[in-house]
Amino acid sequence: MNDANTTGVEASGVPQTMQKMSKIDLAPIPNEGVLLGWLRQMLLIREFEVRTMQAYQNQLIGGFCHIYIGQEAVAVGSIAAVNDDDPIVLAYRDHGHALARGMDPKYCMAEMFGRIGGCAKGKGGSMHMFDADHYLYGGHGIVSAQTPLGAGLAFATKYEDEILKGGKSSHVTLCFLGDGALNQGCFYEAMNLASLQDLPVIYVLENNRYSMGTAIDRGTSMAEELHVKSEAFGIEHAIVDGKNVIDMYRKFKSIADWCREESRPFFVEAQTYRYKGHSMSDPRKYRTKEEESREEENDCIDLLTTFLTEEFDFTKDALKQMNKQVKVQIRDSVTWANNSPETPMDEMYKDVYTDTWGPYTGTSKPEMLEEGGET
Amino acid sequence: MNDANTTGVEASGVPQTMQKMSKIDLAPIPNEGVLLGWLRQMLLIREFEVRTMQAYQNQLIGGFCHIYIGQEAVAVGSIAAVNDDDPIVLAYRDHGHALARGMDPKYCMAEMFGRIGGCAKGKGGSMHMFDADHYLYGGHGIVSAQTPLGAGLAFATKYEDEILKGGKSSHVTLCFLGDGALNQGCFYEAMNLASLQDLPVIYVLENNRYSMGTAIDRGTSMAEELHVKSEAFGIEHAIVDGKNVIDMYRKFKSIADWCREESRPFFVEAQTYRYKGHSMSDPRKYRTKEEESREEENDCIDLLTTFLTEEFDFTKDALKQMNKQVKVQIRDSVTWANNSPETPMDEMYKDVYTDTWGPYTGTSKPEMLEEGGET
Amino acid sequence: MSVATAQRVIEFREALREAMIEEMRNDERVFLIGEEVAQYNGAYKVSKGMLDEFGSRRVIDTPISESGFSGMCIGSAMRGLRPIVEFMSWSFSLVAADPILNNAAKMLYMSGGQFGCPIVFRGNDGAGGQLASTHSWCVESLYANVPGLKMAIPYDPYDAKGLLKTAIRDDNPVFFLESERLLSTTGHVPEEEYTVPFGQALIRSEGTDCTLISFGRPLHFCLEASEELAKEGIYCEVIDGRTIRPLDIDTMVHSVRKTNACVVVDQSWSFASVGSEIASQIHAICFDDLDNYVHRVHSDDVPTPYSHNLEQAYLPNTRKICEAVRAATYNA
Amino acid sequence: MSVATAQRVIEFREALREAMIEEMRNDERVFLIGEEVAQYNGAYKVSKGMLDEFGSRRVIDTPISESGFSGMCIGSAMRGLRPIVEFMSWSFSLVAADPILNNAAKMLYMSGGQFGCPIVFRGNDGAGGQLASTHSWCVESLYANVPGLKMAIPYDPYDAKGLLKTAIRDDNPVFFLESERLLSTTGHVPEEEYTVPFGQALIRSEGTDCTLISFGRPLHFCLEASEELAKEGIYCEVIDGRTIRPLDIDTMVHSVRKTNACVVVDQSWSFASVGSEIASQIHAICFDDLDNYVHRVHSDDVPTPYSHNLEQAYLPNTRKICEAVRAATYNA
Ligand SMILES: Cc1ncc(C[n+]2csc(CCOP(=O)(O)OP(=O)(O)O)c2C)c(N)n1
Ligand SMILES: Cc1ncc(C[n+]2csc(CCOP(=O)(O)OP(=O)(O)O)c2C)c(N)n1
Ligand SMILES: [Mg+2]
Ligand SMILES: [Mg+2]
Repeated sequence: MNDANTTGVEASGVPQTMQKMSKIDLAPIPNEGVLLGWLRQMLLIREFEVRTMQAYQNQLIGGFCHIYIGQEAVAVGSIAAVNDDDPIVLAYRDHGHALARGMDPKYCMAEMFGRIGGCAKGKGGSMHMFDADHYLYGGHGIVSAQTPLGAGLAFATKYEDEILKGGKSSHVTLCFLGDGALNQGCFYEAMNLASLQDLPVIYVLENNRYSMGTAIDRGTSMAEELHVKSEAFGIEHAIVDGKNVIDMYRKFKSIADWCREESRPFFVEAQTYRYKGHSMSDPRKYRTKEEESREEENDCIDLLTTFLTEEFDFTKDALKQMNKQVKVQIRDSVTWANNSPETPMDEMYKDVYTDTWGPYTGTSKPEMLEEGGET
Repeated sequence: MNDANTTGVEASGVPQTMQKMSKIDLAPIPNEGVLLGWLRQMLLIREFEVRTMQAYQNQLIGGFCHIYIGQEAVAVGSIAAVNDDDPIVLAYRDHGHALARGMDPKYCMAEMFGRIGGCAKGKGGSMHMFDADHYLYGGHGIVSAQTPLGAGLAFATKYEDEILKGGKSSHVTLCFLGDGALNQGCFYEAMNLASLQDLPVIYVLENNRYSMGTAIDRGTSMAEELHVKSEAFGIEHAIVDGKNVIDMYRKFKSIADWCREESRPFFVEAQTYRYKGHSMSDPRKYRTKEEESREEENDCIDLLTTFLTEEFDFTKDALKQMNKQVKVQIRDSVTWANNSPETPMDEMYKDVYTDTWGPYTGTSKPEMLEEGGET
Repeated sequence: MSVATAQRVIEFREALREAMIEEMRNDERVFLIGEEVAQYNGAYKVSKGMLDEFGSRRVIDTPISESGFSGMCIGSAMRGLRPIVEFMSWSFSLVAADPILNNAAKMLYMSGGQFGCPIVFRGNDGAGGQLASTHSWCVESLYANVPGLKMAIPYDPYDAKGLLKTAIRDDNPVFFLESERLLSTTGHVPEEEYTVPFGQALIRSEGTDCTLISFGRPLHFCLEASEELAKEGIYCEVIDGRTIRPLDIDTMVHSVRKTNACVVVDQSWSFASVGSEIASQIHAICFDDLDNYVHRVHSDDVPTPYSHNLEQAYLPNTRKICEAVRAATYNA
Repeated sequence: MSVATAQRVIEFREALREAMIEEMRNDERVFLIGEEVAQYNGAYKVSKGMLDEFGSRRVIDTPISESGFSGMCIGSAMRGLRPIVEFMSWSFSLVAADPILNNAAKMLYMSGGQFGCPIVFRGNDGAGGQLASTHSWCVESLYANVPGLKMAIPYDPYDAKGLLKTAIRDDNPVFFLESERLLSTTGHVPEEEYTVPFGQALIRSEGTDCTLISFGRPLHFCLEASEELAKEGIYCEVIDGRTIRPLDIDTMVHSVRKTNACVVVDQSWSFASVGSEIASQIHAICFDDLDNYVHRVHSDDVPTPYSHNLEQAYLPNTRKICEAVRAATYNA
């Protein structure tokens, strides 16, 4: 029995002042092969999104659809900095992260086409990309709903490693959120929990400066000093250039390593910009064309291309070649998605429960899990 | 029509860095009469709570019942610092504030007795003290639910003064909350809104260091530096000694004046202690008897009595006399409450809607509003 | 009234906007607040142009903080302001369930009649086009359980305007549920001032064989089904309930006494729903009038699927309604 | 099994505790989390002593952040942990409505079957003693509308233990509703391992004249009413539904076919409730068996009042149930 004198004994031992990372050492720049891989990923995401927009215009895709173009370096650079089996959880602008995490684009496209070949068998759509094989715990449509889930994934890995396996916590979770999600209360609850419980979760704020038509300073107090949001919970903060995939990676890598090692949360603000509208039907009247072109001139793909050209013997031709491959891959994905049958009617009653009662008829696995990434 | 070039024009103009009050000037110490009034209020609250506990033991009061003993100076000192028509909204530990605001104790007691003479006609009970005549917008039972309401009351006074009357915002709202309420997300949403909209609301954190059995550092990160919670929204912060009613008042007065003048929110941490259990059935095993006696030695009523004795010719006898009066008043309140009839059955169907449909039969005013404080 | 005026046809979203504009002109205490309602003109353009007329103090953009701004507006309503709170979608109201159900709906009662809550919560309810499970909530059955609130669901532009004006003038909290699928539909809306009272159902088409009761968007399918069934010689009386709280059970009962058959079409899930409530009440009151039990058509009892064909099959549709009516009138 | 063992009588709260302890011993993935569950031994002492046995990593105190810790636990359940989340009261679950309804209940579906949510949300449901409007929620009718979740309401210690063990082993989210008023009641609970399956109603007392259906605490009044009515020669068959999702309508129908009369007693508000659902289903299935319509007893359609006499009159009680049964059997 716990008695009067044990007060505080069970407290997690969280410091009452902030637990600081001494300094963010930049991880070394990876070799050319890795960088080329990132370039390819960014090109892939961009091409994927271009074709997504086309398919949407052609009414092959329904619902809300949020395009990631402009922000590719954030997903690619941060996901490259963690291990393949570190959990990831996302908001609804989630295609880029799914591809960066390794989901075959055909499953992502088929999901948006509402086909049985989709990563969620056509039940989730654009905002809800899930991939168990790749430790991707979903896009989530309710703004900020993923932030407590992110704490929970970190809670789980820590629990698995420490309690179930009796070892040391060895994972770190990435939880992405938009600047608009900063204004939902559950994010603050999640940060408090993550801090109290020493959860290894990195909140990756993709600050593209707008939530729908709302410029960040119109919806978020202290918009130019967002570190205060995490300091309120004793959580460390860093700003990274979300246009520069190398910068993203180098800082992110040492942050991720620190979080894994210390089993502590982190708040990383990646400064970026979305080139397209919020979703497919947004006329973007809330910002100027000048602002848009200024941002597009400082493009993540161009930046990496320039770096590769300057530092290695990467040529225009090589880029062309890569672009061509990517286009083929995405075209094939679209074709594959298009050939995937519509989600059959009996799927309606599957996956409501894992077992069967009432009208439900059990569950079936998404195609991608069965096939494991083969075409 | 709003066009691309007006971006940001409608933003509230909230600074992106914190808007600071230059320095908290201490308001002058009021005269003896005022101080004696405060002492009387604190004695009244304490005696009221003692009789409340008795009545609860005697099963004259039901439900949850939260005793304010120990914290009296917070309600008395802060409420004294604002105008009588400045709105106030509370959590569920609300008897003390209701009395400090001027509610006749008989209506408060009758409410807990579940009688028609109660301030809410016996429908609300201990946790829900409302008094329209005294601009008291309720005790609220859901932890932190009152914090957005507090922003709303400030929004309303500002709107009334500026839009409806075309003048200058002239009120300030007091919104009280416990340290446990710091962990509910809606408080952060409310602070963000208050900051963005320049709302004159003071969040009065009654930091009694426990939420039920949870010591603050077990449930709240950065428990020793709570200013970070409000800094996260660009809101000014101050710490006041919640045991010392004079200190409470002097700081509070200049803070309230600043908020009223600048139409800005504020976050005041009043450091205090609740002497009794969380509610009537709490064995208080989570803290030591030593801690309790240490805190009780530094009592708000003693402090003021000492001050009055030292600075003025306040005598033991005068105190005795005052205590006697207070006891009589509270005893009379209890008698009055006891004589008030049980809430009649037809009240069940009143106040569900302001109008009548279905089984409802309209509304009737609480007795106290009709009588205006007369016995 | 000139013929031209009498014939004025406008969109559903314009009707909503007119209601708000007129009430805001009439009463300075009324204001509109929500995500993207001002500069962006509303996610669904319902509030288009309102910022220009009323300025940013009365047409107010908020951060994505439904719980915070709902609570804030409830606080302001306690002092007598009359907020219109737009939820971009009622699907996003779940994060605000506590303030809207615990505060708005119960403030008057808890305060012993001292503080009411004259507030309108409005926005898109129900499935849009393939918005999938988190974004397709039909909240009527979820929230109608709670006393202290009123609930209205308009079907055409005329009612959209008339009911919304009534809602804004009401001294109680009103949950006003609009289908995004109806926003672009058009209908006759007179230029003259009018309101539509709460608690009065409307017979949208008369019939003798089966009473068909619904609210909001599924009425479209009910009317379609009614035409199809007429070809088979089954004549439906289609009743638009218009408000769920208060519910005009009298009009429904009156019709069932005539038709001796009843089908309720409710877009929300079936279990513990508005549909089950109406069925239960009709059974109770018309126990001796019914030739068959009250049949119900709902969305299927599964989370809303994304894929187009599943979503269409999931929702109440003309086929399902026809089948239900045939079954309900089978013994007759 | 010795007689002593067979006769072991324990409190309802102990039965709940035993279920948790046994399952936590069996499966290290199971943990208990909530406000005051660890050091304080639970606001209602359900988890008394569990911190000592399992330590602070598996019996976890949380801040007052229902939305945050519910969401956190749902995230952990997606990876296969099996959280038991205690809501000090279901009244406080409204602030967590979004995670529990949008995430827990729909995760499996939205992810196309990839991520389930083996989680139990449990705690006190319904009026305690004079807790007034914000603290007296009966959430069954509010939440039972939503597919993807299961819901259980135990009435006695035996079921409390057996159903909770089933809930913890279930791979789906279970909403487990306990009445604070029942926690100190006692009953026979064998020491041997057992579980009570979901979806199987229990006939608590046999009868021939009227089927009386309820869940949880109001069953007490049903049994009381049943005894009183027996003196008048009206014999009730009292059915304890035990789980609401899944609902064992078969057992109910079977009984109604015998008694030809039915009363549903549901502590939640009447409109769009579990009571209206059951009434509607019974009417549909037993249309030709019923001698009278299905009568319903609920809490009154008003926010929960504080005052003792109003609260007692507000809740379903023996008097109201007797009246309903007399009315339902009047024509027979
Ligand atoms: C709780 C909730 N409220 C509102 C919405 C509608 N909505 C979807 S996205 C969005 C803007 C979010 O912006 P941000 O977080 O910055 O992400 P970004 O779109 O820039 O990636 C809004 C308001 C929602 N999905 N959930
Ligand atoms: C949302 C919610 N969760 C839980 C509770 C139960 N509860 C009532 S008071 C309380 C502790 C609050 O502590 P604090 O805010 O410090 O106020 P104090 O009691 O110290 O005045 C808790 C957990 C509640 N009323 N509402
Ligand atoms: Mg953004
Ligand atoms: Mg406290």
